[in-house]
Amino acid sequence: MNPQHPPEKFILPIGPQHPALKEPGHFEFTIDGEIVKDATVRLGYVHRGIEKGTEARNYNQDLYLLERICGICSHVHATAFALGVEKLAGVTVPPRAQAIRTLVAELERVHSHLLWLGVCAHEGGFDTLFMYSWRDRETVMDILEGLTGNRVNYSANIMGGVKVDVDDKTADTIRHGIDYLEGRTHHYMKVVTTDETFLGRTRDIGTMTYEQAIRLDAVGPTARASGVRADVRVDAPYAGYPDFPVDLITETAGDLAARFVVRINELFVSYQLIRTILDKLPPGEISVRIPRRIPEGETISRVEAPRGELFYFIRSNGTDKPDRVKVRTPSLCNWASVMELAVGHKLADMPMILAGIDPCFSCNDRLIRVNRRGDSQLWSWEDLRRYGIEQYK
Amino acid sequence: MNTIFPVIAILFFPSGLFILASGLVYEFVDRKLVARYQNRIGPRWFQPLADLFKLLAKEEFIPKGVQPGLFVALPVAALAGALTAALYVPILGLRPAYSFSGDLIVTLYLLSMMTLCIGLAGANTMDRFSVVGATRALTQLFSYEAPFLLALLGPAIMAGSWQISTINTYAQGRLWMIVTQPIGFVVAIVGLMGKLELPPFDSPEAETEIVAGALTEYSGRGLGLFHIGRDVELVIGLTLVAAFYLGGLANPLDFLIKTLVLLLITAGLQSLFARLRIDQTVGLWWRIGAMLALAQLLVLIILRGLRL
Amino acid sequence: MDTDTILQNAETLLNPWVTEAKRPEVNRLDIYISASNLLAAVQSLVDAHWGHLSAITGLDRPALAPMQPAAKPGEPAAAISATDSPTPEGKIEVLYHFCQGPAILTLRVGLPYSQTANARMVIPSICAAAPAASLYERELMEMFGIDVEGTPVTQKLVLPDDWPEGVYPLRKSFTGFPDKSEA
Amino acid sequence: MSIGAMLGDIVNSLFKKPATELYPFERKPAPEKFRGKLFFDPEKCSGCQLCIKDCPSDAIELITVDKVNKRFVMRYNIDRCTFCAQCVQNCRFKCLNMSNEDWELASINKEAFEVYYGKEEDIAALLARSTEECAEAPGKG
Repeated sequence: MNPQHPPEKFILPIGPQHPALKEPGHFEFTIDGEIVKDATVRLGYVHRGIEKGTEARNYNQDLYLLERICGICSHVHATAFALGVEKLAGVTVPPRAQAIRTLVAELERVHSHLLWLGVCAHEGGFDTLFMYSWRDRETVMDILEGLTGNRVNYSANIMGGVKVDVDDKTADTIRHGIDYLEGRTHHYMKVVTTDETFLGRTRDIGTMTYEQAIRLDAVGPTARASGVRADVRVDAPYAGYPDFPVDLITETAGDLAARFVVRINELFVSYQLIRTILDKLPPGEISVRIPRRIPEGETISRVEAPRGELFYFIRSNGTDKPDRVKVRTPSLCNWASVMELAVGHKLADMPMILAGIDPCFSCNDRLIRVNRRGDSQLWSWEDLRRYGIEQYK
Repeated sequence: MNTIFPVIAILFFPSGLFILASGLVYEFVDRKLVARYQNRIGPRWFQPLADLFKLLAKEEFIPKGVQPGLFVALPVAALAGALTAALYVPILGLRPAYSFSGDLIVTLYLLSMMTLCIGLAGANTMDRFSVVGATRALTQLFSYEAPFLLALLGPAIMAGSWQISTINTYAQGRLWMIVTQPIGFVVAIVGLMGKLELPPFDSPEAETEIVAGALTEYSGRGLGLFHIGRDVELVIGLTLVAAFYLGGLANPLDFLIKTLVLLLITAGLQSLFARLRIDQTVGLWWRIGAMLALAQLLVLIILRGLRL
Repeated sequence: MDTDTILQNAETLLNPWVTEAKRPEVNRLDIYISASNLLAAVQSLVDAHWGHLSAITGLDRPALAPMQPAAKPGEPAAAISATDSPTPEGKIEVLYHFCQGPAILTLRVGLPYSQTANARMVIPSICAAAPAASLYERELMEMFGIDVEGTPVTQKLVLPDDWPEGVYPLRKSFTGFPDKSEA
Repeated sequence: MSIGAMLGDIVNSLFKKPATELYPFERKPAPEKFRGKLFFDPEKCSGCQLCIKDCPSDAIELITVDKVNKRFVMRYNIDRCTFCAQCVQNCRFKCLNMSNEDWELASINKEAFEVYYGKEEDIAALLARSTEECAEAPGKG
C-alpha cells in the first residue's frame, strides 16, 4: 500500500447474514487491529409492515398479527394490545383471566431469559452452557405448550380475557417443572459468577454507567444492571401484577456480568411469582365479551417484556379496525447503548455486547412490505407469483 | 534398495490412507465425546467421512483478488506437511517408518506447516474476516509454539535424544513422565489444543465474530483438505503426547487406549471453557505456559546435571 | 409520589410553552405544544430528570374533505376513512411520550398539511436533549416524510435502500404500490 | 472463584442418556390442548361466518350449498392457517376444533394443503363445478 495515503479504515461488517446473529441486522465496526473505533447499525431486514397492517384488519385479527411481531416475547405483545383495547372499550377483565395472563407472561420471561443465557454463552464461545441452558429451557417450553397449546405463539389472549384455563393437573406440572428449573438456575448462577474463564469474558466488558443508562434511555434488564430502578411491573402494575407484586432486581456494576446476574435473579423472582399465582389463582370466569366496534379514543399501554418496557399507542376511530397502532419495542431503546458501548472494546467482545442487551431484530422491524427488483419497476405480489410460476413451469 | 517399502509407507501405512482414515475416526470420537459431554447425541460414525466426501465433490470456488496458484496449493501443502509428519511418529505403537536423530524437531515444524498455511491462506484472500482470522492464527502460533516445544523438550532431555523412537523406547521402561513432569504434560496437552485451534483456543476461527476465520473464502476441495489435514494433526499430536508422557507406545492396543484417554481429556477441556480472546490466549501462554515449562525444564536440566 | 403530583410537576415545568393541556386518562397528560418550542420543552424535562423518552409516535390525521393532490404523481390518491374523527384540517401529529413511573406525559406537536409547502414538514430534532431519540426520528422521517431538522443521522433505518423518494408508508394516503401489471 | 464450574455437568452427562429427542423415530404425544389441524363438523354449523370474520390469515372459507337445509362446505387452507384457534373460540356451536394428533402437516404437493369439509356429495359437486369453470376460462387460474 502506498504509505502516502491516509490510513484506510478497516471496516468489518457483521450481518445481515452472519453466524453470530440468528436474526438479520447489519453492523459495521471500524476496527484498528482488534479494537473497535466506531459502530453503526442498519435494521429493517425483517421489516414486515405490521403497523400499517393493523390498520387494515379488525381488532381480533390484529391480536394475532401483533403476537407475531416477536417469536420470543409473543405473549407480551398480545397482552399489551389486548390491555389497551380493553381500556378503550371500557371493559373490566375478570381477575382470573388477568392472573393467567400474568402466569403466561412470567413463564415466557423464564423461557426468554434462559434462551438469552444460552445465546450469550454461545456468543462467548461457551457452547456447553448454551447446550445445557437450552436443554433446561425445553422444560418451560413444554409447560407452555401444555398450558396454551403451542410452544411459541401461545395465543393465550383473546379480547376480553384468555382462552386457556389452568386446572389442577396443569398446575402440578408447572410446579414440578419450576422446581427443577430453580435448582438448575442456582447452578447457572454459580457458573456465570464463579467460572474464571467466563468471567474473563464478561467482567468489565460493555460497562454502562448509571448516567449513561439514563441519558441513552436504556430499558429492561440492561438498564437495571446499571442500577436504574425501572420496571413497568413495579412502576405501573398491569394485568395481574397489582395482585401479585414482583421484586425489583437491580445491580450496580453495569457490565455484562451484572446483566447475567440481573437476568438470572429475575428468573428466581419469576419462579416465585409463578408459584404464588398457581396457589392463589382467583376463581371465576376467564373472559368477558367485548364489543366488535371500539369507541373512539387513544390509549397507551405499557408492559414489561423480558427485554424491557414495551410501549403500545393505540388510536381507535369507532370502527372495528384501529386507526393507528404504534409499537415501540424494548430492543429499539437499547440499540443506542450498544453503539456507544462498542467503541473501545475488542472485536472479540462484540458478539457478547450485542447479545448482552438481548436484541430482537424482528421486534424492531415492522411497518411495510415491498416487492421490488433492482430496476425501478415495482413488483406486486401478483407479479411475483406469476414470475414464480413461469420460473418453475 | 527395496523400493516397495517407501511406497507403502507413503501411500498406505503409516502415512497415506491409514492416517487419513484414523484422522476421520479420531475426529468422530472427538465430536461424539464433546456431544456427550454436552448431553447431546452427536454425529453418527460416518459423519466425518460424509463431510469430507461432500466437500471433495463440491465445486472449489476461487474468489477474485487472490493469487490462484497459492490458493490451490496451500491446502495441499498443509496436508502434505501433516502426512509427512506421520512418517516419524510411532503410529499404532509400531516403529516409525523413518527415523533419524533430530526428527522430533522436524516433526514439530511439519506440524506447524498447517498453521502457517492457514495464515497465508487467510492473508491471500481479500476477505476481511479471513485477514482478521489469519492475524489471529499467526498470533496464536507465536504464542503456543514455544511452550509446546518446551513441554516436549522435557522428555527429550530425560531420554537424552532428539529422536522420537528413542524417546518412545526410553519412556516405556520407566515411570510415566506424567508423574515426574506433570506441568510439562499439562502444557503439552493444552498446547496441542492451541495448535489444533480447538475451543477454548478457537478465536482464530471464532464463528460468532469472524465467521470461519482464515478459511472463510475456502470451499469444496480446499476446505476439505484443510479439515482432513487438521484431523491428521490431531492423531499425530495425540500420539506424540502419549508416547512422551504416558509411558510410551509399545503395541497397537497400548496406542489406542492411551490416545483415546487423551482425547477424552481434550474433549472435556473443550467443553469446559468459554472461548478465550486472542489477547487472553497470548497472555495465558507467555505468562503462565511458557514460564511453567521453562521452570520445569530448568529443574530437569539441573537434576540431570547432578546425576551425570 | 403519586401519579397526580408527578403529572402536575410536569405541567408546571412545561408551563411556559403549553398551548393546551388535557388529561385523557388518570395516568396521562397530553400537552399541545408548537414545533418551535419543542426542543426547549424537552430540554427542561431532561434537565429536571422528569422520566425518560419512551417513544415518538407519528399520527396521520387527514382532513375529512379530500386533501390537496398528492405530492407526487406516482403516489395514489388519498384514501380517507369516512369515520375518521373530524378535524378542522389535515395534519400529522408527532407525539413525544415521556414516562415517569406510572405517569405518561405526551407532548403533541401538530404539523398541518396546509402550512407546509409541497408536503414538506419540518420539526426540530430533540437529539440534543435526548440522544435516544435518534432512532425514533429516523423512523419518523422514513415513515411520515417529516424533515427532522438537526438530527445526527439521516440514513434509512428500516426501509429498503431502493425505496422510492417521497413515498411515506405510514401516511394514510399510502395504500400500497399501484399494480404495474394491470396498467 | 473457580475454573471449570461445569465439570460436574459434563462428567455426569457422559454416563447419562443424551437429552436429544430422536424425533422421527420417537414421536412424543402432543399435549391435550395442542393446536394442530382444524376439523369442521358440518352437521352443527349454522353458517354464521363468525369464524371467517376473525381469521387473521384468510385460511377458511365457507361455501353455502343450501342455506335452508344447512348444507355447508368448508374449504380450509392449511398452508395459510396460523393455528391461533380464534375460529374455535368464535364458534358458538362447537363445530370447529383443533386436533392434537394431526400436526405433521408437511407435504410435497400443494393439493394436501386444501381440505374440504362437508357432505361428500356437496364436495363432489363443488369440485366438479370449479373444474368446469377452469375449463371454460383457461386464461384465468
